[in-house]
Amino acid sequence: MTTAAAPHAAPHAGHAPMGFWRKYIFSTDHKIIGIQFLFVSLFFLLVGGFLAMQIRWQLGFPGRPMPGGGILPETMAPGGVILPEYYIQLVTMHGTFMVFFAIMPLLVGVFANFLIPLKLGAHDMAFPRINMWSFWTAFLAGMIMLAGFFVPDGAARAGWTSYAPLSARPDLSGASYGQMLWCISLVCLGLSSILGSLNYITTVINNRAPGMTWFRMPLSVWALFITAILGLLALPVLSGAAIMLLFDQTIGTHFFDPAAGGQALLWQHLFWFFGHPEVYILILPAMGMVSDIIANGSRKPIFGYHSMVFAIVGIAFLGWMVWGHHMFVSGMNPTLGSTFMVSTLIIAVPSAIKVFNWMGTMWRGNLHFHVPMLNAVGFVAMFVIGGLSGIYMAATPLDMFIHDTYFIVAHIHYVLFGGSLFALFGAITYWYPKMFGRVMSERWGKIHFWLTLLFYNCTFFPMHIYGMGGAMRRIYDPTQYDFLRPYQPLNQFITISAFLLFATQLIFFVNFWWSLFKGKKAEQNPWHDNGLEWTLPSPAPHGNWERVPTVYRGPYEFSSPEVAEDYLPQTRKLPTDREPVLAPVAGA
Amino acid sequence: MHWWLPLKASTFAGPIDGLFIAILIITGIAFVVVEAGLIWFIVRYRRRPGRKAFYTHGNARAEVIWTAIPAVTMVALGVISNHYWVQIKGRNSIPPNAYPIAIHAKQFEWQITYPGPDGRLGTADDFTVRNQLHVPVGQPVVVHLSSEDVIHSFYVPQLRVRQDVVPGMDIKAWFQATVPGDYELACSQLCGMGHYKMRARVTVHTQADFDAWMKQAAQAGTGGTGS
Amino acid sequence: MHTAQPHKHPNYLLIWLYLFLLTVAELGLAFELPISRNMKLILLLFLAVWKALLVALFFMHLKFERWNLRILAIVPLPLAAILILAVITEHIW
Amino acid sequence: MTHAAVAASAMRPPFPAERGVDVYNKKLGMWVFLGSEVMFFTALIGSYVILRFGAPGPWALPGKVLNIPVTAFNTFLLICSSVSMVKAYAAIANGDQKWLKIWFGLTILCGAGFVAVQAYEYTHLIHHGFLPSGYRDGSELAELAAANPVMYGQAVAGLYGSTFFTMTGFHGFHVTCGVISMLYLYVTRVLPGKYTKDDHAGVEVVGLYWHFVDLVWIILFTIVYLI
Repeated sequence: MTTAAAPHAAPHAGHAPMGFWRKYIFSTDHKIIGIQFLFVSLFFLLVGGFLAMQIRWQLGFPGRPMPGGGILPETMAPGGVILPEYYIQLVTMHGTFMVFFAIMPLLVGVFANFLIPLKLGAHDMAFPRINMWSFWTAFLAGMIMLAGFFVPDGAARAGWTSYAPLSARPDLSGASYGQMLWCISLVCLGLSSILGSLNYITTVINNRAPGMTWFRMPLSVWALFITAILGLLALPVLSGAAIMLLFDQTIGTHFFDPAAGGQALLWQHLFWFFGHPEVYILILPAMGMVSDIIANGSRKPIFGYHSMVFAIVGIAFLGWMVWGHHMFVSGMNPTLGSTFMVSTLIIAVPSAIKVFNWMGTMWRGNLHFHVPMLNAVGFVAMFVIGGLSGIYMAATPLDMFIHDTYFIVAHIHYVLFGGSLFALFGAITYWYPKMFGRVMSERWGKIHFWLTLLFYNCTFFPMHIYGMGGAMRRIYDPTQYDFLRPYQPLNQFITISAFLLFATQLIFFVNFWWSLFKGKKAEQNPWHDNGLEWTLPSPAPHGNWERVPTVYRGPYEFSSPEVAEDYLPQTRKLPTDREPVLAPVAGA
Repeated sequence: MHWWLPLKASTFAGPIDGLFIAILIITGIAFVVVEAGLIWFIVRYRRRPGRKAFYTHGNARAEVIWTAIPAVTMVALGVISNHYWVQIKGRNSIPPNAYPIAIHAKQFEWQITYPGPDGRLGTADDFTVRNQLHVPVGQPVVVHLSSEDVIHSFYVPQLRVRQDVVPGMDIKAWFQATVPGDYELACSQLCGMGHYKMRARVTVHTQADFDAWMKQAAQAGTGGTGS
Repeated sequence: MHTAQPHKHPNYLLIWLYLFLLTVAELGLAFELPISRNMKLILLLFLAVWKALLVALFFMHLKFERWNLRILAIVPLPLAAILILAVITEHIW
Repeated sequence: MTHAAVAASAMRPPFPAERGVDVYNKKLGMWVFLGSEVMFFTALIGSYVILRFGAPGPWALPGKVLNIPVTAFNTFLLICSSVSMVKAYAAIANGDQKWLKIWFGLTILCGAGFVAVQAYEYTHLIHHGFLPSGYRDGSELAELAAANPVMYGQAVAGLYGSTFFTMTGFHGFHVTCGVISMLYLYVTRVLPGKYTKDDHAGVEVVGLYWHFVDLVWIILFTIVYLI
């Protein structure tokens, strides 16, 4: 039997045809919700990028009118010249949008929704309606955040970390409504993430297809599952902290007000107790999806599957004990600093395991450089730089020098742009056929990748040097300082690279939209992959499978000597395979 | 511009720059190994028709090796770093003979209070200067940091010293300058829209110059800065 | 569609009585007593944890669930402990 | 079976892949949700513990500001509602419709009673001058506190108000949500007799939430009112 015991696709398994609104807007289908997240978070990615361009203009050419900046109101940029108060809003909102409304929903909202049921052989999420609410709450949160630019005094001005008491006192920050909207928006986002996470966790635990045991799950699902646990437990802390901050701003509580006995450092502890798990929320799913793509592109089983899983779990677990490394110079107890330094350094170990195992996967492979694979290898190459530069900050004495400098800015962008975004470009291209039934342009994908790699490094690598020179973050006009003035040519170089980088991203957006309507029609399994989702037609139908597939092996059986082709789908039954033993069901 | 760390002007520069270079070497090796390996694999194992990849699920020995090496390196790095950390910020790190200066940060200026000729803070001959930090060379200085409103951060790159100034907390930081000269004190924690211009001039004097300045400034009462 | 694990229901009214008596004991402790403040604190926390455990084990049936659901239920507790203990060390160094 | 029920049963694989936690989706989902609730209350209660531990002055003595007898009665109500909830669950597990209606109804009544008493408590406190920002100037409490600053914790009144209203307020909000959802279930499912011996997931799941809210109150009552 050479063809798989292919489960039949269900065009409308048990579902009556639905109207446009129920099908595409208030949909409970996990794939549509994933796609909704995709469109919305790509929009916010563009917004965040747009804000970054304005920041870069000001840093490269301080005090010069921004081209096209004349359309901004007088309170932000009179005559196109950015004002200091607008600059802080830009910095704050760029970070907030990118972290909370672009990268996080792109990784978790899009791919946890889209991949978990498809890769596990479930018809849908455990709670489809809660899933829908999760999207709409996130959408609402994004709109509230965006509204910040349109209220009197403008958007929040205390940085994306909103350190109290600056954020708690409108009289000191100058932002009244903007800062409140920031808090309200993040409470909404927290709610959305919790609703999403409980869905993902329940689905992974309860709704796997027969034979899909824990250690047959693809690494992407493992990573998304662990990420969901992090999100579930971390976001409520942020919500709680944001509520306290909101109360400080509105009803006169004194949580973070030292004058009345409150503690300024309490906000930092709460924020980073959430914030560090958040950092792993922003990278673990990328690591998982990159693992899938690299195994596919190398046509080889993933190297050390089990240690990859344990590395994910280890990173997530250690992630709760390192938050203090954001606070080494904050006046925190220095003994606590030592503890946090050790746990932070230890977390480099599981990250190293992952990098070496990806290389092990490529070793003696048969490497296909399709666009997702290029981006995945780009991810590994760039994540290494970001990971290694993290060691500089982990060493406490050195952190005293480079904390809050551009070295940190370089580090976070190497991890979040070089890491997460490269993985996302790969992942979007990879699963695009299953989402929309068409393939993104290969040629433009490659052009986008190489140009991005070039301009990205031109933009962010010099920031290490700038930071080593002692340049502080969030400085409106670096020429105020004598020791920074000689760096102005470097700043202009970074700015021009950043503009080119932004322009390059437009290639991706155009490719995305063009392929949506004009792209080549996709086959069922364009990448010759083993996962369950590739047993469905492209695009995958509502309800996924008519009959749930049976799984016989792990997801990475590429180039298996048992078959002639270089891939072996999880659902294909070989004569040696036994039917999975099924456990009795609880409450079917 | 320069492509390297700023001038080493305090006793902290030795250990901190040393750590920097040590980590640069460690991460440099890791970086070269990984990137060269990636490029080598990309070229060597690129797709060829009719070839099948080597079928393996892993190698326990290789994985133990590349788990153990980073683990040992990181623990060693942690031990070394902690040694210097305790000297720089540890509970008992401030030298007992350190010269005290009180710095009060507010949006957007540094109010720097000198102990006056008697060398003790909190006495009648103290005087306060805006945005002018004068310290003697070769003498440990302890700054008592306090904030009026929000969190600021005391940062002098050439002295390799940084400490957040947190309202409601009384934080001390110390340093010992080694090279006389003019430097800049920057606020490195976002403190509002004037954050970018919250700077002060740092002058490291020789002991004789410092004494002369102190005498003259104490007489003027406001430091005679003209600022 | 629902099949609960068949288990004998404990005597819920007895647990209610326990909770009631423990609350009365707590109230008694809140008044002036010839014991130190720290002793009082420890006793009150002990009673509170006892009551919370009664609710979790019997009313929420944790006592009758499989071990893996129990693990799921206690995962957040060490994290909560880490946060509070670490931040409290700020004030005792 | 309705069309929706057919669709719903088709949504679930016939068998889980392996023995998981052995609970059905809704119950597992509620437990997972409660995990996030633990972390939410950790943020609030943790902040209270930390702020009180590091407070610059003594906290108000128990019973000076807050009315303990009223809250004790409230605690009693909530414990009663918890036992009636679990009795309702035990009743329907035996297929007993009549006692389900009685116990479930009692739970809602006790829950609503709790909210009512808390509303009374809040208005009373605010009337006497206890606000989230501390003791209102010129109020009865402010005068008492001025006379007895230690007993009334005058120095930290702001923290007292902040933490008290935030913690109990969010607990009250959870109780209110619970009462509303129970009322909804009561009208749409309990009264029409839709729960059966074999299908009463809703009662169990809302019960878990309700007991959790009770559990949080047990902790809050002790640490806010009695310590």
